[in-house]
Amino acid sequence: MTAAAQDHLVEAAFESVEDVRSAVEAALDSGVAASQIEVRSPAPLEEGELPLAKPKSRVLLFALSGAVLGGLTAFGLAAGTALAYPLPTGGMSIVAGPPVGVVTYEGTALGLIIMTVLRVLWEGGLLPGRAIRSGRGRPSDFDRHVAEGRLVLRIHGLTESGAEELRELCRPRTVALG
Amino acid sequence: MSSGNGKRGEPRVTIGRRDFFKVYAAAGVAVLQGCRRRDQELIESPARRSTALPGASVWRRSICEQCGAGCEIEVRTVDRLAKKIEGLPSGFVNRGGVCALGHSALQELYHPDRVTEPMRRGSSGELEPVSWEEALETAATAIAAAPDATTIVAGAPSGPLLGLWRRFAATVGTPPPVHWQPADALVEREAARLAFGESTRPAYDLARSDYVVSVGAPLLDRWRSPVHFGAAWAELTADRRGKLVQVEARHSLTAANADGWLPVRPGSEGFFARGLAGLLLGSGTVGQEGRSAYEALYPEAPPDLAATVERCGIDADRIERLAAELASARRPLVMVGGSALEGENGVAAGAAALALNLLLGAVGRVGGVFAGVDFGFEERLAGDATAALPPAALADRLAGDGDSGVLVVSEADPLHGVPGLEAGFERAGTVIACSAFFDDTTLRADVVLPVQTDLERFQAVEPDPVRGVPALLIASPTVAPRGEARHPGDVALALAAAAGRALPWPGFQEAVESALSDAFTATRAAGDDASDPAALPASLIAGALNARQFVRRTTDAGGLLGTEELRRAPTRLPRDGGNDMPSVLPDPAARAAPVGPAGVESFTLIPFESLKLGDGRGANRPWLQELPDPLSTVMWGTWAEVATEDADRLGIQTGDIVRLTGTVAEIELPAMVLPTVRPGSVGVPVGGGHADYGRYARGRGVNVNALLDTDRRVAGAGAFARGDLRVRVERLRRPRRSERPVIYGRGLRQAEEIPVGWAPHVGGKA
Amino acid sequence: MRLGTTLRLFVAAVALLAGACGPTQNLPTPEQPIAYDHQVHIEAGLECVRCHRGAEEGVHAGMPSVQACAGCHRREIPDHPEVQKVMLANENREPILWAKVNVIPDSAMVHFNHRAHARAGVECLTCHGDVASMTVAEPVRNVADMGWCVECHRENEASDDCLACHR
Amino acid sequence: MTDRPQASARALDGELLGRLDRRRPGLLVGSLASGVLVLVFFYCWGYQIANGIGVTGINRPVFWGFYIINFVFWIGISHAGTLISAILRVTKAEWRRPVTRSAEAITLFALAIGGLFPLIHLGRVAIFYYMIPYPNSRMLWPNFRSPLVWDIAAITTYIIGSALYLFLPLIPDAAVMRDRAAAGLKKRFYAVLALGWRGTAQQWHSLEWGIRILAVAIIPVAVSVHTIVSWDFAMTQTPGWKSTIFGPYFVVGAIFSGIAVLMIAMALLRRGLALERFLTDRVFNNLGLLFVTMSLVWGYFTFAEHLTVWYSGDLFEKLVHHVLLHGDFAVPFWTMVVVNLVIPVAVLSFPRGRRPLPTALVGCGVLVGMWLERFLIVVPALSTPRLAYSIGDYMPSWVELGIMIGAVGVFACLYFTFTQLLPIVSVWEMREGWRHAVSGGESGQPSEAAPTSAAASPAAGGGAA
Amino acid sequence: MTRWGMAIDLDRCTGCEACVVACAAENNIQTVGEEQAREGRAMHWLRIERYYEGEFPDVRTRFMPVLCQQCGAAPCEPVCPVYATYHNPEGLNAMVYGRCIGTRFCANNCPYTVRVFNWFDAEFPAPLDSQLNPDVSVRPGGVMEKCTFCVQRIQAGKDEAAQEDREVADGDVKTACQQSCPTKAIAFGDLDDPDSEVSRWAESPRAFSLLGDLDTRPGVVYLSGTEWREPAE
Repeated sequence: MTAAAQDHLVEAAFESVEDVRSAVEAALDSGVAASQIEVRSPAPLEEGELPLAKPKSRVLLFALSGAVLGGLTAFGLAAGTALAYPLPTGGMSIVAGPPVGVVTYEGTALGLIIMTVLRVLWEGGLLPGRAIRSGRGRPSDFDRHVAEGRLVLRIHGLTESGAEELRELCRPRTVALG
Repeated sequence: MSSGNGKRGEPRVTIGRRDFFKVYAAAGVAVLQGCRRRDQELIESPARRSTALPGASVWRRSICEQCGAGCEIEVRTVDRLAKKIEGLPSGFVNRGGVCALGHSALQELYHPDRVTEPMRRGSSGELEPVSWEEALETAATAIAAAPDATTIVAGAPSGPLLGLWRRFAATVGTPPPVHWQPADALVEREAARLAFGESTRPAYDLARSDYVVSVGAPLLDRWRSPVHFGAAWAELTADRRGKLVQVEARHSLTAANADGWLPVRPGSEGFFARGLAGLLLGSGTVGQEGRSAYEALYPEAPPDLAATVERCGIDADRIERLAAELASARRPLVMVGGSALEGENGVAAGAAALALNLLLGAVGRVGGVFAGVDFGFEERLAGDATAALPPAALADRLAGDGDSGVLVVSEADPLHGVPGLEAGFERAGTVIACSAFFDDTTLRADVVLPVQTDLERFQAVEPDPVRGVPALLIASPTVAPRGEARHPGDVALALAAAAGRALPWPGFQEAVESALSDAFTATRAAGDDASDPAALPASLIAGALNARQFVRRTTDAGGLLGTEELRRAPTRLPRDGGNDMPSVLPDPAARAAPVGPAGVESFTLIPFESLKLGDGRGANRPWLQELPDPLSTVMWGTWAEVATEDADRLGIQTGDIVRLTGTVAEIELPAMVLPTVRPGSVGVPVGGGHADYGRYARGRGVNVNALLDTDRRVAGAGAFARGDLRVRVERLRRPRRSERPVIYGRGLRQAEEIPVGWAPHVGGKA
Repeated sequence: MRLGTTLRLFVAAVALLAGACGPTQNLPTPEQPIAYDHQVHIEAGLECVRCHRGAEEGVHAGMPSVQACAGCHRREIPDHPEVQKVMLANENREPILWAKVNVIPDSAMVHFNHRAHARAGVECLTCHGDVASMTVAEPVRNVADMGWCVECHRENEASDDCLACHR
Repeated sequence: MTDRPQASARALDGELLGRLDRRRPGLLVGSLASGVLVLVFFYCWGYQIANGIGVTGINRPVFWGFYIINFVFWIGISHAGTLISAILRVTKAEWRRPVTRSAEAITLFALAIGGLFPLIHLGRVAIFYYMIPYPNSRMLWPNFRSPLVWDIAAITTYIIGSALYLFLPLIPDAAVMRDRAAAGLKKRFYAVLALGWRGTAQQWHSLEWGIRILAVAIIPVAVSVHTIVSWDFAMTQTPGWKSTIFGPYFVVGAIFSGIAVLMIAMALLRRGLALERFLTDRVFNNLGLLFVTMSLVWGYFTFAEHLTVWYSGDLFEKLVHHVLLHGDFAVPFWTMVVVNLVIPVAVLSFPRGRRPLPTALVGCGVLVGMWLERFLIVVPALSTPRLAYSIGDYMPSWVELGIMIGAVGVFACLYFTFTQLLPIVSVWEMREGWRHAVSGGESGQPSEAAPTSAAASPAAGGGAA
Repeated sequence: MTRWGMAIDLDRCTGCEACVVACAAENNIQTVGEEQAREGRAMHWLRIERYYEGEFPDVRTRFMPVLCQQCGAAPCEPVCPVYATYHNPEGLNAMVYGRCIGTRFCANNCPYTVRVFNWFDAEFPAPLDSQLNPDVSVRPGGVMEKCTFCVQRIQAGKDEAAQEDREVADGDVKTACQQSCPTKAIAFGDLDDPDSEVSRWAESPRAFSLLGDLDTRPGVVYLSGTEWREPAE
């Protein structure tokens, strides 16, 4: 039962970032942890617009490793395979430098692009199976507000009373509450 | 995991690298192609045993009968099918070479539209297949009913087969056969008779000459033997030793290769020869013997230089240079042939040109001109039958025989060669064609008797005496005949038998063997007496015990080959009874230049035989149709060669459809504007415009022979005159897409502008 | 689903596909017009090259002529119903069309030369299997598998130039 | 923090969503009409596969014809998008916001069609996979020395990159569509595309990183693609082709034709979807400036290319040059110069010329001109071989024309369908722009991304620019 | 090592085109028909180019047989994406039909324009197909082809020599064009063998390479006593 008591959720939609900010500040003041707060926005928010920690991203790292991986694969294809199974070419070079360079170049770019996208999807919980595990990305009726251009504040893991208290805090500026 | 690798004895525990890839690959291919059913392929157990291994090449000797040159060939056969023709390196005439037409005999043999069964025109008017017996019966009945009104047209070159047809005519009681042969061959013989006293096509020792003037002789084109003359020309000009100068109105392939080309006005070749003689006589370098021999034949003074320039349309200095070079040459030689002989005045022109050899002392000399000798197997088979008639006799026969006439046409297509004869054929009662194809004549036939082509038949050929050395070439069939086709000689014999006048031999081969046997007997009997015309040179029968052995040995050896010692100068027989040699030859310079109709600009038509289609025989072979003409580069059609100058004036561009209007007909064909054409002339190749002749020839191009007037003859030769024909040229229109000439080499540029890089050979090492 | 499981399933699927259409298996044994028994003939003392005359000397091994078959069978079991078919074909001078067992399709544009392989000491059974112990000749491996050809050529230092076979 | 921009942004937001929601029967008709052309395309291709590549008009020596011309043309068109949108993103040009989606879609579709042409061109398309490096039982690999294999590498990279570059920014908009759609098939479709996008801070953060990296990465890829396409020609020894200038020349030409098609597409969108308030005159003005710049750069390259050939006096090169400037190809050549250089400079140099209709019309001309440019690269060089005996000519067959026109239909069909299904103007990027305008407070910015009502009237917008 | 090469004496060539037909007969080259030929799709592996020199009446015609030059540094080879054309150890520009996917890149890159393409499947209406050379594949539509130096004859020559346990001698292998040439204007053999006929011809002061400036190092050597491109006056 106690676990269930800790499971209440407050959702509120706001028209402007300022409204969200004041709601978030109020929630933090009331002792809600930053990790309990989730803001869904129709467009990216600037850094520091909300008093919440900046999310971390390793997309760049993965992009670069993807580039290395892709480059090596392409090099292997262009040079390695031909060397592994040489065809008779009557003394003509079977692997020439510039072509290998071209293919490696494209492979590098391809690896980089694919790894970037995969990492973006991974971090955003957008890969199949990821969303459920991350817990944050559940669908909500309030998503409609995001679609219409409003911001949605979601505070998780509240007791019933805590939730009611937060609803009161949000109510003045909110467009919808739940 | 792979199996079947036990031979290396490795334990196959892991998946090998290649196997792994293979699994991958198989999956990929499977996805892309789906699981394909393996189409079942068949392999044959042949019905009969063969000595050759399956799939092995067997080379069989044969003789090319595409023209009369008599090239010896080797035919590559695999599993009893002919695959390739190559020149026999030891070939009597060709020394390993073959020409384009010769190669294409394979496509004649395996032509999809060949006639392979006898046919007879049924009640519906269509040709229907019948048995040989029925076909022969029908044909023989018609012949037997009116032997006098029967005309035989034999297309075979001179030799045993023609002799057999003559014998046939004599036995069955018809008039002698009309020998359907090129006009210039006939005229050449007559000219040789006048100039040299022997009615054979002269032999020219081109290779050992050092200066050759060819008056119209298209020796490198389709003429007597392009292979022999090509090789001889190469020898003549090797290391710039000798020179060839071509005196011809058209820029033929020979003119293109000649060191000098004198584009004389068409029809003025004889005049030119006389004019040249005048310069030579005046030069003082001519020997007395030659001078008197020549002046005996031409007592009139030759035309002077100005007249020659005027009549022939050649600059004076070029003629003078030619005369000077000819006079200073060690072994000069003058040849004549082709378009020079095809005008009404051809015989006189030919004789005038040949007579130059007398003047230059070239007759019977190394590098000169020799008699065209043979072993006389035509006569041996003909027995005492009358000589064959010239082609023009056919027109007279057709005019005379009326409705009841019977025509037997063997391996000839007179209706293609002279379409003007069509009305005569229409009137004829029965037309019997011995042919392998539905050519223009066979289309009109009431009875069609399918004949074998070169490679299917027993061959006995007396080659064109280009070398001046006699020969009889014999070869056995190379492949089994297609369908029910028979040897034309066998057909003649069967026809005679069916008409109740059987000849003494069951087949052509036996006829030839019997002639050989008789020749052996006659030679034995003659002993050392070389004058007996029935005897062969004694050396040829040396070592043979009896006639039977001689025949066997000869057929096994591939015939009788003469040697260089048998080469001789023509012998001018004394003028007495039986020899109608005129003492003075007709002077071509005495005749006025032909004029066209007044008021309209007219061109001289120059019909010529291209290397590919010849007289039209090659038109049914896709290889030849798709062979670009070496000069105009046109494929698959007929074209009219128009001079740049004339084209500019008439507003003609290459490809434009032009109309050529002659006295009896008109033709429409695309023009090729070429910088090599003599203004005022228009050249058109013969050989196109077949009504049928198989899918590759049907309706392809136009037949320039349609313009021939059958009343125009070469005086004194019995040939239809093809040269000196005046036509009107009109531009009709830009061609429709389907009318455009098929031009292979579209770049018509000057060699100097051509970016053919000249660079030292870099050794070609990789 | 665990990654390992996925991989295993994938490999299994690939193997299945490869098995269905792969180069080494499932080669159909074609139906022949006459139930010729290789084993019986070999046991009777015939050599391969007696009938397939070109196998060692020629480009193609080839098939014996109907005349040749009939020549022997005039004495040997002429009344056997299958032999009767041969005798009939011989009388009618007709060829017999067999189904090819080891096929390199025309589309491969390969010109296989038996005698070159015989010269190099390649055994018949390397490609054809032990036909002597077969009743009906059946393919033992896909002779049109180029990788197999190339592997053997390389191992035996034969030419691995494409033009050695393709032309 | 004034209320006005805030309220104005809300209003614009609503208006944009309204525009996207509205049913456009015209689009449906367009899809269907172009669908007919799609059928033409596949019929012609099928006919060619069934009968052989000989149904085309190509011959010896003109072995390459319309298919390769169209290949280069469409690959050029594809530079509309990814490259332009990437450059604008990297340079943070605010006016890019309404343009990028459309540009990226054009890229993907043009690329898909362009990539098909080499396959259509093949003599034996059934075994096209011999060009792909995969382990096989033949133990053979493709020849990596061939520029065609580089093409495959480059185009594969570019098409995957472009697809992802279109897709990544589309995810939030797919979520918008999903959340606004009523439950049903439509919602499920958008849900699949949105992948569970909720707009959380982490998602936005990762997405921004991703887009930033892709934008940077796609630029060298796009440059390399058209460079490599140019190397299909420049790496040969054919006179008229072997030119060091071809790489940059092709890239410039590609961007040029890309902008042309973008201008046309945007003008059509603006009218068709009544997006005047979003695709403002300012956008057209800016693109128009870029357009005329590219025209001049293209003209410079063309001049440089032909001047060097003329001056070199190389015999073979001069033959090709001659047929181009004075010979059989003079008419298309000078037409190309007029529509690619003279007209764009004459029209786009003036502010009045940089309005939607004139820019679109100029764009149409440039498309023709750039197609002609590819034609003039491929055909004259081939029809003028070194050994002049083999001089040839070329006339396309109905199959080639059918496939060429059909390809336009395939493109239109894809584009119309895309426009019908998904926001052709990036909603979240517009919102981001408005937010910037609100928070930035600069006078210039709001009027650009969020025009006042006056800006909706073309005359006023043009005057302001 | 063998380096197959050919020498053509232009001074002996009359342009009679016997070689062209010999080549078609040997190599199963399809005839494409009038319509296709009009489109410029005739398939000759060997052609006799004709050029003019001068103006009438001093006009001269010159012939040059042009076939695949079997270049030592062939422009056609590197551009093929699938190795359908490659350099063979014996110096041939090999063409593997089965591998060809028909990009026609090689043909574009051939400075001699000697490659021809099968625009459609070949048609040999029976019984014309009886003539087909069993040693040469009939190429399907969509495939490039060109002169092979009669590689089937080269292989047969090697097979024959090996069967007789000897080396291939000069003259063992004759190409079809060489064989039929009436004037014997063509020599064929091993350029690496200094005593071979072709090597001796190639040493001639008259020898040159076609478009030699390109440094394609052709295996075909031309001999001519007259220069082709005369210096501008």
